[in-house]
Amino acid sequence: MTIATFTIDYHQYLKPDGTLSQPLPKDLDHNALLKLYRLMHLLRVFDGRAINLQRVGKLGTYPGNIGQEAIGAAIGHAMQADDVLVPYYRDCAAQYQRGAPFHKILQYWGGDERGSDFNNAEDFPICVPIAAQSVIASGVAAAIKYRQQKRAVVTTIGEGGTSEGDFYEAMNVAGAWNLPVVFVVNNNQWAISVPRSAQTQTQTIAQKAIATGFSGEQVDGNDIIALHERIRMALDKARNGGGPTLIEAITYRLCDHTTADDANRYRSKEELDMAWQVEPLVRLRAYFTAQTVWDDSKEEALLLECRKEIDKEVDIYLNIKPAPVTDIVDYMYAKWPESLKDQRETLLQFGDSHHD
Amino acid sequence: MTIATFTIDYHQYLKPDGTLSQPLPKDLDHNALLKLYRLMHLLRVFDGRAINLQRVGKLGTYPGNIGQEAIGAAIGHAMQADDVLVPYYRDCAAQYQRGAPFHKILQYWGGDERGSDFNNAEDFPICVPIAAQSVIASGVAAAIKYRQQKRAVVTTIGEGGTSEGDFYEAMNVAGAWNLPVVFVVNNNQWAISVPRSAQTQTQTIAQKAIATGFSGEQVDGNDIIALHERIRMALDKARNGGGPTLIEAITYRLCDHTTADDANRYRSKEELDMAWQVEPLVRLRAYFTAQTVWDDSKEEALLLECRKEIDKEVDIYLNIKPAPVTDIVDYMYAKWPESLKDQRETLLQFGDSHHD
Amino acid sequence: MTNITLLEAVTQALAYELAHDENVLVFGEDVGLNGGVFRATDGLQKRFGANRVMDTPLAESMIAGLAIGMAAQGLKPVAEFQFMGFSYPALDNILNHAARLRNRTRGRLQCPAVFRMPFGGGIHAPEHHSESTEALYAHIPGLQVVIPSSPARAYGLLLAAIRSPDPVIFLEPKRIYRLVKQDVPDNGVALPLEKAFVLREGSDLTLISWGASMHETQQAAEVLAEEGISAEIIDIASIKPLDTETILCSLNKTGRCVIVHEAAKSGGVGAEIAAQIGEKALFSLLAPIQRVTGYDSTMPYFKLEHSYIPSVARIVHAAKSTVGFS
Amino acid sequence: MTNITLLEAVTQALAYELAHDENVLVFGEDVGLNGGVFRATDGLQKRFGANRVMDTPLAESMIAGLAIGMAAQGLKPVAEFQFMGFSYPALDNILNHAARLRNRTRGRLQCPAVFRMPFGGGIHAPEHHSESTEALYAHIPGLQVVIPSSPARAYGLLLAAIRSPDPVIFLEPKRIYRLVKQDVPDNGVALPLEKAFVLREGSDLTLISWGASMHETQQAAEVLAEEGISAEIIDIASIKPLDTETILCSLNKTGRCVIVHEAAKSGGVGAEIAAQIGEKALFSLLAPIQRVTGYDSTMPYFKLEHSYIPSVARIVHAAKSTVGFS
Ligand SMILES: Cc1ncc(C[n+]2csc(CCOP(=O)(O)OP(=O)(O)O)c2C)c(N)n1
Ligand SMILES: Cc1ncc(C[n+]2csc(CCOP(=O)(O)OP(=O)(O)O)c2C)c(N)n1
Ligand SMILES: [Mg+2]
Ligand SMILES: [Mg+2]
Repeated sequence: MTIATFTIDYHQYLKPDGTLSQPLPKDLDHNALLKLYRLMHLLRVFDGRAINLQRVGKLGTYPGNIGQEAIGAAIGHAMQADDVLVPYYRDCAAQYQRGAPFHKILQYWGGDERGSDFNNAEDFPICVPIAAQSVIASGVAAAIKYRQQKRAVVTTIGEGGTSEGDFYEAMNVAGAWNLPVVFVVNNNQWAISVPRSAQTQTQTIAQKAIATGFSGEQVDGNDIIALHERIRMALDKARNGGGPTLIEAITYRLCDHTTADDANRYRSKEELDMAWQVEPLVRLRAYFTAQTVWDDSKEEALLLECRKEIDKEVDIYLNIKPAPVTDIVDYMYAKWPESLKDQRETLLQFGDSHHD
Repeated sequence: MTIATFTIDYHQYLKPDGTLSQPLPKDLDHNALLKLYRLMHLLRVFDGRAINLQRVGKLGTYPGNIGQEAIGAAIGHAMQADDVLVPYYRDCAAQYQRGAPFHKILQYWGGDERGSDFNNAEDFPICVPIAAQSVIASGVAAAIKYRQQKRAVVTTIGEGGTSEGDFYEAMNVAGAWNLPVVFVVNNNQWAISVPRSAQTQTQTIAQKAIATGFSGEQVDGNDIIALHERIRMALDKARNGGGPTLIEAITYRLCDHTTADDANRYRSKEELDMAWQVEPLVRLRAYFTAQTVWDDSKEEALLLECRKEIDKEVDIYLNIKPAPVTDIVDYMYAKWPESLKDQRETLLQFGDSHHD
Repeated sequence: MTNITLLEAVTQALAYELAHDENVLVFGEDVGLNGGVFRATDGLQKRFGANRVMDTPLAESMIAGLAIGMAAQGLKPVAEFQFMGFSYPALDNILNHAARLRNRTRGRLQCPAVFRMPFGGGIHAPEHHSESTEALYAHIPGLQVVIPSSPARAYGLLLAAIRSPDPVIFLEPKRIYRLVKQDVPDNGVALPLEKAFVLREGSDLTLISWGASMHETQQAAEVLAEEGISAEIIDIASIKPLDTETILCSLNKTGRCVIVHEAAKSGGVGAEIAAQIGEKALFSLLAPIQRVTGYDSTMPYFKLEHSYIPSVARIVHAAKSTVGFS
Repeated sequence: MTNITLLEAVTQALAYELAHDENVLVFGEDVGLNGGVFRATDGLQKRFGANRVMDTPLAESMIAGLAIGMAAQGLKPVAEFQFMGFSYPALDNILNHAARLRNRTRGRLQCPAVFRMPFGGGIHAPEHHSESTEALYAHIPGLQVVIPSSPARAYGLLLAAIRSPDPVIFLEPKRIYRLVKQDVPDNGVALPLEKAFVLREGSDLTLISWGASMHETQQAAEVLAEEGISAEIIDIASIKPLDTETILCSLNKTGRCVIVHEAAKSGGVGAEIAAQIGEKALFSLLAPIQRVTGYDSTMPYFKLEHSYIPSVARIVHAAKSTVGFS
């Protein structure tokens, strides 16, 4: 006897060839779309620079966003200022829109904690240990619910990360407590070298929400329009007491996992080439071109502008003064413990001599 | 656009009034059913004794099985000797059938590790930390699969335990690797004082399998016939390369959580009374009575026999010689480290004086 | 008059803070209607409502994550783990996030959370209900680890823990939850978190302990006193950070020391205390420091647990051989 | 000739055991085709098949659980955690199950599993990629914790770990993964797990360390030698259980000791070593034991990590003041 039935839907507005599969949603006009287009370009230029900076020894390991620009761009645009972002490590576009300038993002990946001290009082910094951000996001949402505020939380994760228990625990409490949180999965098909198919037997990642009692859906993760619309709706729902949503954004990581990775070891050129056909920027440009709001000269001007902006940010980054060694201890507690003050002295005595 | 659909089924053979809702499955004849009936009685008698032993200070905290006897009974009966049981702490009937005599079970709850050294080379002992047994069970199943053996694993958990990340991680790898393991959830409606409804927002526990890509189903957990049939089928499937199954057995804990608990603090008498109407023993007895294979005198004789058997087990338990204090260290490693031999000497010198 | 047990002092402190600060939330498994398995939160849900004292789903990593997220929002979450042995699934979130949030963001975000858990053996509990692994938490920079051993200290230290701007692991010695009663006025006065307490002054040797073992340590001091040996007793109370000054002060006076703890010996907090004394007061030492501890074995099931937990006899024996050493 | 790095020695040992014992399985995140993020399992999947060298889903608690379940079935799982900082979700399964299976069942079930993980800082890695929390594992009864500091010891100790009937935490000092090459014959000969290694004999003081810090410790000994100070060097290698005898033997000779480790000072393994020396060789000590360690703060991001990791200068300074102490 069948006692329960569940379905998973898929959402798309903009097809890979740049034509619409359904009419534009009302809240995204061409101006907004152009803004998002610019943002995605900016991020792609930034990524290129970051990867180069790493190659010349001026940045640490860096995880690129190439191919996944639409997700962060949509999140950042759809969120309201007083919402809270609890990101994973591939969310530059969202972080940028919410107050983390690119030089801070570089500073973070440049091995300097001050990079996470950016101009947003409540957003979380990048979370490196996978899936912990999910449960923390539910905690932020619980605080918002306790205070009866009309705000929501967005937290992101990779499709590999959805195999972690924390992801499930976070969704379970979000469902049980009807928390205002949106879980966005960046399904970029790979967790370093492990393909999506080896990660889980499920047909979709979206259906993982069925295990926690709320709705999950798939969205074309290279379609900024669909992403924005579905995230905006999920946020509205969350802010209005409708509880959590899981959004699986289907995309592809066009770069290596990080600058320390060599994706050629584990994935084929064919697969990569195919993915380049459906990536988010080309698609939106095709749409603009068809709408005759865009042309090559506009594109060139935009790229120039982006490069200029990123140059400026890189410049700021490269000129940041080193932190004093005592920063190593001075932020551990509101007040460094009395009994450990000799450690601070040793640090002062020896710390600086080992700068490299 | 809907891209995936999932359903959850419910299985029952024996209705609460003892009538059949569908014909008996072929592999359970009356003899087998009588055996299972006896087993459930035996367990209920055992539970009563164990709870009394605790009250008079001759046993530690004990978690009763009252109301849930059918689940363990069905598991034990459906498993083959070379399958592996990785149980939680409310599985006496299964453990008993697989070589753990009741005096060993008492010894375990009597605070003596030797209780887990029972006559089964591969079954796991009771797992107290909730949900760890699930991932371990997947490990056992992975070993079986690696060796290409035709065996399967059964692991159990409470419905509260399904909120733990380990439960999800275990199911996820079982699905991804198509492991021969059956996850049985004892949904007894309560996790100590927390009701099922507060544990998760899902309509069923069975649907949690949808998140891990294999089938889950609900079974009437007070119906030994349905339980046995569905577990047997799941085991067959697992042994034959069909992969994992999640079975949610819907039952009710008729006793306190443990002897340290007072369920009156958090649940109503009405709810408890209702649950007594649908419990597994009364139901099977009604069926037997209707089939005229059973009567009061047979019932009395059975009870007497059960009491005798349990008396004997209790007797063995109460006469077990204390373990030497050196047992505290002697099983920690295959060989106690040389550098810690002075600790063993201290233990010998001081250990015995503190027996209480 | 509030003549209360250590357990009741915990409840009293929670109630005080719930009443005086609406940012305080209490949650965990069974802490609501049931009042916790030890009744530490008894009556709190009824008094303060189910939005301030709430049962969670059964998932410890999630409990820690909730606390961290709430704390970052400026709330003061007080999360309970039912037993220390069940706190391990939360270690990742506590070590990697609670302990680091301030440092990671250079103070932009903070984690004023308290993680309460009953710990230690001796109550005839099942497996995993008797751990003393305080050393795991004490090794982690960014955490504070606090252990009361009397009703008054439970009250004052828990208030301080809740008010602390940084995360506190608050370990409750369940063996002495109901051992003694003490008059603990409900005045909201906190105790300092970084201080050890000298419970008894003495001149021949220093006995150092914390938690439930304070009980046997104090009994041992009585036995020693009868034999003319004057023991100074220190309750460490804050095992992270350690109040080294109070310890050294005593050692410089007595020159002899026995450290008592229930945890396994190797890598226990006793090692750190002994190492610090050796570092800073080596030549005050008139005898080797002895550690009377649990063995380097898993805490046994309850039939043998009292052979594991440091006994008065073991402490007295160690104290005498320390005093007799020359 | 097999002139190989520490990293290659790990691969060589894995390959040897995979080839000689079909019960050995290697698994973890990205250990298959990719050969692990450090290439420790490079080529193994190709050589031994995807049923013996397998990528797992991304879940550390599950990785530990798989290992425990397999080990109980008599397999010899070698599980990799990508970085030590990501092993924490597995702590529950390792502490509560791997470490206890034998004791819990009185030997009926065993857990011959190895948990490998790269640890330590100094490679300019992102946050959480540079932890040295070996003390967490070393405190837990039932575990063995082994740390090689040379290619030969990596090979011999890893073979021993895989063959051990009990669980081993095998920590690989990633900073020296590729630092030196050594001739390591692939002869399948294991080293003992419970032994410390005296790397250099000396008479003035004993330098004790393990893992990557052995490198700076050995450099410091060179500097000291130039100044006429003769340092004995011990590589602890097995931090659980500790080879106390080798340590005491050296201390009775030198009377002076500096312990070096990268982990935070409080509650680090150095404390246990210092405490044991204080217990058993107090009056051989001519100077306080000094610990040159990481600070009681989170390992900083890489811009400052070299100010955190014990440097040659710090070790030399401590050694000189120890030797000069009177
Ligand atoms: C708990 C934890 N385990 C392992 C890692 C190492 N690691 C970093 S990224 C990564 C793969 C993540 O894949 P996915 O979640 O799909 O996100 P993506 O990087 O593809 O965006 C792994 C295993 C980690 N950071 N945290
Ligand atoms: C990891 C962990 N957390 C908490 C506990 C304490 N505890 C023991 S039983 C229990 C409730 C379990 O409920 P459920 O899973 O529904 O099983 P039931 O006891 O109802 O059969 C709790 C919270 C534990 N044993 N392990
Ligand atoms: Mg991915
Ligand atoms: Mg239950």
